[in-house]
Amino acid sequence: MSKPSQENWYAKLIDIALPIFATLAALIVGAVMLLLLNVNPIEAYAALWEGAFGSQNALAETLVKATPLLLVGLGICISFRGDVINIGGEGQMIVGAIIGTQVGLRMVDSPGWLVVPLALLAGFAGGALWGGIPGLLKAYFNVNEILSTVMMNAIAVQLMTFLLRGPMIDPAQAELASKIPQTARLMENFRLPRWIPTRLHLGALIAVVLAVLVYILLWRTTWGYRIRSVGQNPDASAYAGIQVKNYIVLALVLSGAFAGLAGVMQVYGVNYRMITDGSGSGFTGRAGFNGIVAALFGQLHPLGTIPASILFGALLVGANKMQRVVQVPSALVIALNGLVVVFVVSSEIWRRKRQRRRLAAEMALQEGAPGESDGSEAAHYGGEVD
Amino acid sequence: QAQPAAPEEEEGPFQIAVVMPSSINDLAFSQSMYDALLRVQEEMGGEEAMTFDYSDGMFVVDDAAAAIRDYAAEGYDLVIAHGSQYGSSLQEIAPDFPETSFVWGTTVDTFGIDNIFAYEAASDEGGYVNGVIAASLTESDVLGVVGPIETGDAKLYVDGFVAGAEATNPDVQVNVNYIGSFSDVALASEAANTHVAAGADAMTGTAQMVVGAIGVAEENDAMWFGTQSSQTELAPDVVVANQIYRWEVVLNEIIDLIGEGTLGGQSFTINLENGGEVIEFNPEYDLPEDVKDLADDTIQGIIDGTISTDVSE
Amino acid sequence: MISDLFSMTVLVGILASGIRLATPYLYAAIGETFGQRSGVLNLGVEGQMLLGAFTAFYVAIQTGNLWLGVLSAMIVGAVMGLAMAFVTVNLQAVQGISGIGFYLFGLGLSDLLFQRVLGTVETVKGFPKFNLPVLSDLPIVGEIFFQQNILVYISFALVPLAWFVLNKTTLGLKIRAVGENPEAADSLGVSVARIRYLTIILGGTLSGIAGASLSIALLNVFQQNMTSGLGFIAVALVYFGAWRPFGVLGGALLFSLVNSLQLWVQVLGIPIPSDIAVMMPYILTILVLVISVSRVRAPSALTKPFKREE
Amino acid sequence: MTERTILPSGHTQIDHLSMKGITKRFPGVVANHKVDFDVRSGEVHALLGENGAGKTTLMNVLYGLYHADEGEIILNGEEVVIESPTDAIEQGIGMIHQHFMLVETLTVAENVALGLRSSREPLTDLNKVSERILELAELYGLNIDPDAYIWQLSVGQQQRVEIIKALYRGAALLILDEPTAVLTPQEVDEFFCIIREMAKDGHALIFISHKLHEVIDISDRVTVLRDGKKVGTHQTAQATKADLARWMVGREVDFRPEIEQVEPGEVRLKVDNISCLSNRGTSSLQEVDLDVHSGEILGVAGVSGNGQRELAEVITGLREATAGRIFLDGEDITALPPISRTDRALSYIPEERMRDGMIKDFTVAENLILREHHKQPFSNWGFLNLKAVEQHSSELIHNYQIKTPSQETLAKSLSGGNIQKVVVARELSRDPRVIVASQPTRGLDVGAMEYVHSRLLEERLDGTAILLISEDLDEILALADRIAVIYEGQIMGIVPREEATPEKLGLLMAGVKEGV
Ligand SMILES: Nc1ncnc2c1ncn2[C@@H]1O[C@H](COP(=O)(O)OP(=O)(O)OP(=O)(O)O)[C@@H](O)[C@H]1O
Ligand SMILES: Nc1ncnc2c1ncn2[C@@H]1O[C@H](COP(=O)(O)OP(=O)(O)OP(=O)(O)O)[C@@H](O)[C@H]1O
Ligand SMILES: [Mg+2]
Ligand SMILES: [Mg+2]
Repeated sequence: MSKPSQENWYAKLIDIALPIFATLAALIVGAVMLLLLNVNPIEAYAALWEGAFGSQNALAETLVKATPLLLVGLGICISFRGDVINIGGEGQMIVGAIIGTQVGLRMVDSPGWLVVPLALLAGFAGGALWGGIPGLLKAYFNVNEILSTVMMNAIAVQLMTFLLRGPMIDPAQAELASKIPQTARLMENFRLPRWIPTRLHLGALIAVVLAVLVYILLWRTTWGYRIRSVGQNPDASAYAGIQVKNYIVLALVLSGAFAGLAGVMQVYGVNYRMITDGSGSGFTGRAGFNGIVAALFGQLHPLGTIPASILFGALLVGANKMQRVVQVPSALVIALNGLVVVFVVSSEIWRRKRQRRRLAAEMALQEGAPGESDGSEAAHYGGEVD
Repeated sequence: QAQPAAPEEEEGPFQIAVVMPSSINDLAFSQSMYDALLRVQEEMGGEEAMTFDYSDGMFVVDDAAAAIRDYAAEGYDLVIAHGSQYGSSLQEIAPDFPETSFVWGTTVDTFGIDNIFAYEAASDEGGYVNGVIAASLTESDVLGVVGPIETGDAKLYVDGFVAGAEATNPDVQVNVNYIGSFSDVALASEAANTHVAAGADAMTGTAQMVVGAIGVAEENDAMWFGTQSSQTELAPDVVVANQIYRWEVVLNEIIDLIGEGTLGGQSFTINLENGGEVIEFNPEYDLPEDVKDLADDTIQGIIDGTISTDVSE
Repeated sequence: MISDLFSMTVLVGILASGIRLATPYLYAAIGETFGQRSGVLNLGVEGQMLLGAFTAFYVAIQTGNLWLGVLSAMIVGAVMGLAMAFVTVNLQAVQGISGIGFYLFGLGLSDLLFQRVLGTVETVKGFPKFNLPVLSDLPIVGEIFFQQNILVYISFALVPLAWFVLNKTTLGLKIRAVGENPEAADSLGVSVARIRYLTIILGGTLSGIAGASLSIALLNVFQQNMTSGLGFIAVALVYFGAWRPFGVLGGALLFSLVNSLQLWVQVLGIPIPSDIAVMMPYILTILVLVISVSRVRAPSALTKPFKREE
Repeated sequence: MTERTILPSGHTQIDHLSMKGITKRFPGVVANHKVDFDVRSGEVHALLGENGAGKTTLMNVLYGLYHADEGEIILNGEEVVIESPTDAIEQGIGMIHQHFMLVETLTVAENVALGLRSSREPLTDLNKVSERILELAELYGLNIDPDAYIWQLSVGQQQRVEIIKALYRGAALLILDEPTAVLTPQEVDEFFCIIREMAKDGHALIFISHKLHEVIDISDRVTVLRDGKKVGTHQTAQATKADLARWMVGREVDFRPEIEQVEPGEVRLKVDNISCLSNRGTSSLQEVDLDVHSGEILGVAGVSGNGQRELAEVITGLREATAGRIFLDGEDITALPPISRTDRALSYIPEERMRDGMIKDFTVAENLILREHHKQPFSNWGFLNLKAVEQHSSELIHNYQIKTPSQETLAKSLSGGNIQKVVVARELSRDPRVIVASQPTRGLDVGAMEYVHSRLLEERLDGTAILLISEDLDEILALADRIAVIYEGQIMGIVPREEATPEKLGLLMAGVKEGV
C-alpha cells in the first residue's frame, strides 16, 4: 500500500508547485518586456530573488510586507465566506490606524505594555467601525457593500488628510511652512518589538497566531458556522433561525477589524507615525486590495492565506529591488505584478482537474475489487425481457 | 548594520540615489528633481564624475523606506528622499549609516541628525510673482487655482499666488479649489471648468494632476501660470509664466559640503534670490511691457526683502 | 455665499460639468453592467480604461485622426476583454482577483508605454464641442446638454440602447438568464461561454472608449494613472444602479453632479474644509441608496464560474 | 438512406436510441456502472430506482449535461456524441429536469422563450410566446400565468412551467425526470393523456417516478436501477407494483401503514384568522382558521399555488401575517422570529428544499445540525463539538438510509431524494412538538416514503401536532386524521378522514363548496 501514498505525496508536491510554475510563466512573459526595455532578464530576476529572499534582511522585508496582507486577508476570509464582498480594506486600515494612533498620542504618560495592546485593540475597533457601517447599511438598508466599501475608502482617505493636516498634525510641523501632513512620532516604548537589525516586528507573529484563530472561528464555532451558512444560503439560514442581518454585520465588522489591525500595525510596527501623501495607498501600500488577492490565492482559507501573503509580499518587495538594481520604471513592476496575479489564478484550474482525475483513478481501482452489491445479485431479480 | 565605506576621495564617480513619489516625467514635482540631477551631472562632467539611480513611483511610504535603506547599504554617497512623507523613514535609517549623507525635502527639519540635510522651496515667492502677473492681466478680475491637497509645497504656492494677486489688484477675486488628490486629472480638469464658468480668465495650479486643467485653460483661452516644472509646451498659447525649481542650486551645495566631509545637519531653501527658483516667461506669449516690468520689480523686491509674500500664519 | 449656489450661472455650471464628468462613468459602467448581468464581475475596468486612454491618445497624435483613436481604444479594450474572458470562462479563474490582475497590468503597461513612447506629457486637439443644431440654442438647457463633445452624446445615447438590448432582444434575454441561472440557460442550449465572452468583450470595448473619452475628448492629455480610481467608482455605480442601465445613469449623474457641486462649494468660498467637501459625492451616493429602499438582488450567478458537471 | 418520419412537432422521429455500457463516476460514488438502456419511438420507457440509484445521472448523460466516463449512445443505429444540451436538442432530445431548470427572475414566458428563435429576431416575441403558452395550458389543463415570475410560483406551479417548457419546444425524445412529484391527481391524469398522445404520434418517452402506480399506468417497459447498476428491463404489463418495489429495494414494501387510533389532545397549533400577502404582493391567505391538536395529523389538500406555501411560511415565521394571530401551545407567537419558534420545538419541512431547507455547499453533517447547531451537545460556549456532530450525523444517515459517500460530502452532490431525506431526518430527529411538513415525501422512493410516513405516525403517537401539506392526495388520505382543503387562500372545508373521498376533496379543491 506504499505506492498510492507515494503517488499522493508527489501529487501534493505538484499542487504546491503549481502557483510557482504559474509565477515563472508570468515572469517569462515579463522577460520579453524586459528585453524590449534592453534589460537583461536574468540579471533582473536575480535581483528580484535577491530582494525577496537573498538575505536575512530581504526575508524580513518580505515578511513585513506580508503581514498586512495576511491580516487583511484574514478579514477577507471571514467576509467572503459570509458572501460579503468587502472591498473596503483600504479605508478600514486607515481608520484603524487613525484611532490606534490616537491612543499612542494621547496616553504619553502610560507604560508601553499598556499602550501597545490598547492601541492594537483600538485599531481593531476602528476597522470594525469602518466595516460595521457598510455592514449595517447592507443588513438594514439593502445598500450593496461593494458600492459602500468603495465609497468609504475614498471617505477615509479624505478623513485622513483632513485630520493629519489639521487636528492630528505633528505639533512640530504645525510650526513649519512645510506643514507635512503627519502625526507626531510615537514614543520609543510604544513600538512593537523588532527582530533587530531588521524591520520584522512582532505583528508578523501576531498575524500568524490570528490566522489559526480565524480558522477556529470559521470552522469550530457557532459564529463561524452561522457566518458561512448565511453566506451560502440566507433563505435556509433564516429558516434555520439564524439572524441573518446580524451575521452580515458581524462578517463586515470582523473583516474591517482585521484590516484595522493591519493599519495600526503599520504605525506601531513599521512607520511609527501616520503620514499621508494624499492618497490612500501611500499609507496602506494597497494592502487593502492586495489582501483580497492573497486571501483568494489562499482559497479563502486562513491558513492558506499565510503562504499566499508571503508569496505576494515577496513579489512586491523583490520587484522593488529589481527596479533599483536594473533601473526599470516602477510601471513595469506593476504590470509584472498584474501578470503574476492573472497567471496564478488561471493555474488553479489545473489543480482542480488533477484532483478530479486522481479521484476518478482511485475509484476505477476500487471498482476492480468486488463490492457489496454487484451485477450477479441484480441478475437475481430478473433478466432482460427483450 | 554593515556599512561599506564609500570614501568620496576614491576616483569612482560620485553616486547619488533618489527616491521620488511620482514618475520622472510628471511635469511637476518629481520631474523637477530628475531634470535637476541631469543638469548637475552635466555640470560635474558627465557620468565619469557623477552617476545617479532612481526609484520613481514610490508613493508607498513603506516601500520608499526599504528603498532608502537599500540604497544606503549599497554605498551611495548621497541618498535623496524627494518627498516630505519620507522624512520619518530617514530619521530612522540615517543613524545606521553614519557615513552616508541623506537629504530630504521639502522641509527644513534635519532632526538634529548630522548626516541629514533638508531642503525646501519657497514656492510662495514664485506663486506671489505669478499672482501679481495674473492680477495685472485679468480682465474679469476673477482668478482660479486648482490645488491638490491643502498642505506643504502646494499650499505654500497657492497662498503666495493669492497674496500676490490681492496685493496687486484689490478688486480681484481668487477662487481656490483643492480637489483632494494628486492624480485625479479628470477632476482637476473639471475644477478648471468650474473656474472658467465662475468667470476666471487666468488660472494656475500645482502638482502632477494639473495637466488636466491646462487643457481647459487652453480651450477657453484662459491664461495659465505654471509651477515646479515648465508647462509651456503643453499650451504654448496660454501659458504666461512658470516658476521653475532648480534643485541643482541645493544639490551642488550639498555635494560640495559632502566633499568637505559635512554629511548633514543643514537645511536649504531654493528661492528667487539664490536662483533655485526662476520665473520663466513664455517667449511666445505677448506679455505687455508694463506687466513684464512689474513682474521684474516684484522679483527684485522679493529678493531685496522689500516685498513680503506674507504667507506665514 | 450659500445663496450664490442658486444663481443661474452656478446651476448651469454644475449641470454642464456634471454631465461631462458622468461620461466616462457611463461608458465603463454600462459595459460593466453587461458583464455583471451575465454573471461576470470585471474589476479590471480601470486597467482597460487606462490602456484605452493611452491608445486613443497615441493614435490620435500619430495620425491626427480622432476616430481612429477611438477605434483603436475599442480594439485594445476588446483584446483586454478577450483575455479576461479566456481567463474567467475557460480557465474558470476567480473573477475578483483576475480582474485586479488585469487592472494592475493595464495600470503598469499604460504607464510604461507612456514613458517609453511619449516620454512626456503632451496635449492633443481632442473632439471639439459639437453644438447640436437648434437644441444647443435653447436657453439654459442648450448650454447644459447640447454644447458638449460627440463622445458625451454617445455615452448618453448608450443608456436607452443598453436598456433596449437587455430587455427587448433575445440576446438580452440570454444575457439575463446566463447571469441568473447558467445551468438553466445551458440546459436550453444557450452557450454560457459564448454569451459571457460577448459581454466581457463588450465591457472591455466600452471601457476602452471610456478611456478615450478622457484622453481625447474631455482632458486631451495622457498622464500616468490618469483615471485615478474612476474605474472602480464605475463598478460601484453598477451596484448603485442595481444592474439597470437607467439606474446606472442615475448613479453616474448623481455622483458627478455632487462632485461638480463640491467644486463650486469651494469656488464660492463656502467655509467647509476642502477634504470634507471632496467627501460629499461619496457620502451622498451612499445616503441616496439608504433612503431609496431598493430590493433588487444581484444576478445570482455573479462571480460564479460556470462548469457543467461538478 | 431511409427517410425518417417527421413528427407533428416538426422534429425528426427517433426510431431507436440506446445507451450502451454507460459508466459515470463522481467523487466517492459510481453513479452509473455499465448501464444499458434503450427507448423506441412510440413507447414510454420508465426508469425506476431508489433515491440515488443513478436515474437522473443516466438521463443527464443522455442530455449532454454529464459526460460519461465510459459507454456510447447509439441513435437510429449510428453512434452519436452528445457533448452538451445543445447537441441533445439538435438531435431532438428534450428533458424535464428533476431540479427545475428555471430562471427565477424571469417570467414564465421568458423562461419558455429562452434559447428559442424568435419570430422577430433580434427582438423577443414574448406576446406570441405567451399566447401559445395559454393555448397549451388550456389544451393540457395546466393553469399557468405567462407573466408571472418564477420566484412568485409554488413548486407545483413551477413543475407545470417545466412541463409547458418541454411541450412548447417539442422533442422527438422527451426525458421526464419526476415530472409528477408535485402534481395533483387530476393534473397527473391530464398529463398522462398528453404523454399517451405523444407516444401515439411516434415520440419516444422516458419517464421517471417513484409512484409505482404511475409507472404501471403509463409505461410500456420499465428498467430498474439499483446502486448505479441495471437490475433488469421488463414489460410493464407483466409487472405488479409489488414486483417493482421488490426489484428496486430488494425487499417487500408496506404501502399502507396501519394507523393506530389516537385520541387527539389539546390544541397545539392554532391559526387564528390569518391573512397574508403572496410574493406577488397580492392577497394570499384570507382569514384562515386552523387548529391542530396534539396527536393529530391535519392534512392540507389543494392545488399547488392556492396558499399552501404562504400558510407554512406564516406559521414558521418566514412571512409576515397582515392580520390574525398564531398560537403555539397557547402562546401567541405571531410576532416571534423564526428562531424563537424553532426553539419552541416547531419543526418545518419546506417545500423548496434546495432553497429553504439546505445549504448546498455545506457538508451533510453540517446540514444535519442546521437547526440545533447552537445547542448542547453540538455547541459548548459557542464552540462546535465536532465529535457530537459526527455521532449525530452518522446516526441519522444510518436511520434514514441517506445514501452519501460520507458525512463530509457536500449536500449539493446528493441525489434529489437523499437531499429530502437529510431535511426530513433533521426535522424529525429534534423531538418536535409541532411539525409543519410541506410535501415531505416529494421525490422519495417507496422505501424512504414508507419510513418517513412511519416516522410521522410515530410522532403523532407521541402527541406531536402535525400539519401535513401535500399535493399527493394518496398521502393525505393515508395519513391525515382530518383534511382541510385550501382554495385561493381560503379554507373551503375540513373533512374527517372517514368522510373523505377523492371526489369530495376534488370538488373542494376546485373551489366548489359542497351542499350549496
Ligand atoms: N454532480 C454530482 N456530483 C457528485 N455526485 C453526484 C452528482 N450527481 C449525482 N451524484 C451522485 O450520484 C448518485 C446518483 O444520483 P442521481 O441523482 O442519479 O440519483 P437518482 O436515481 O436520480 O435519485 P433520486 O430518486 O433521489 O433523484 C448519488 O449517489 C449522487 O450522490
Ligand atoms: N411491495 C408490496 N409488498 C406487499 N404487498 C404489496 C406491495 N405492493 C402493494 N401491495 C399490496 O397490494 C395492494 C394494492 O396496493 P395499493 O393500495 O397501494 O395500490 P392501489 O391503491 O390499488 O393503487 P393506486 O394508488 O394506483 O390506486 C395492497 O393490499 C398492498 O398492501
Ligand atoms: Mg433523480
Ligand atoms: Mg395507491
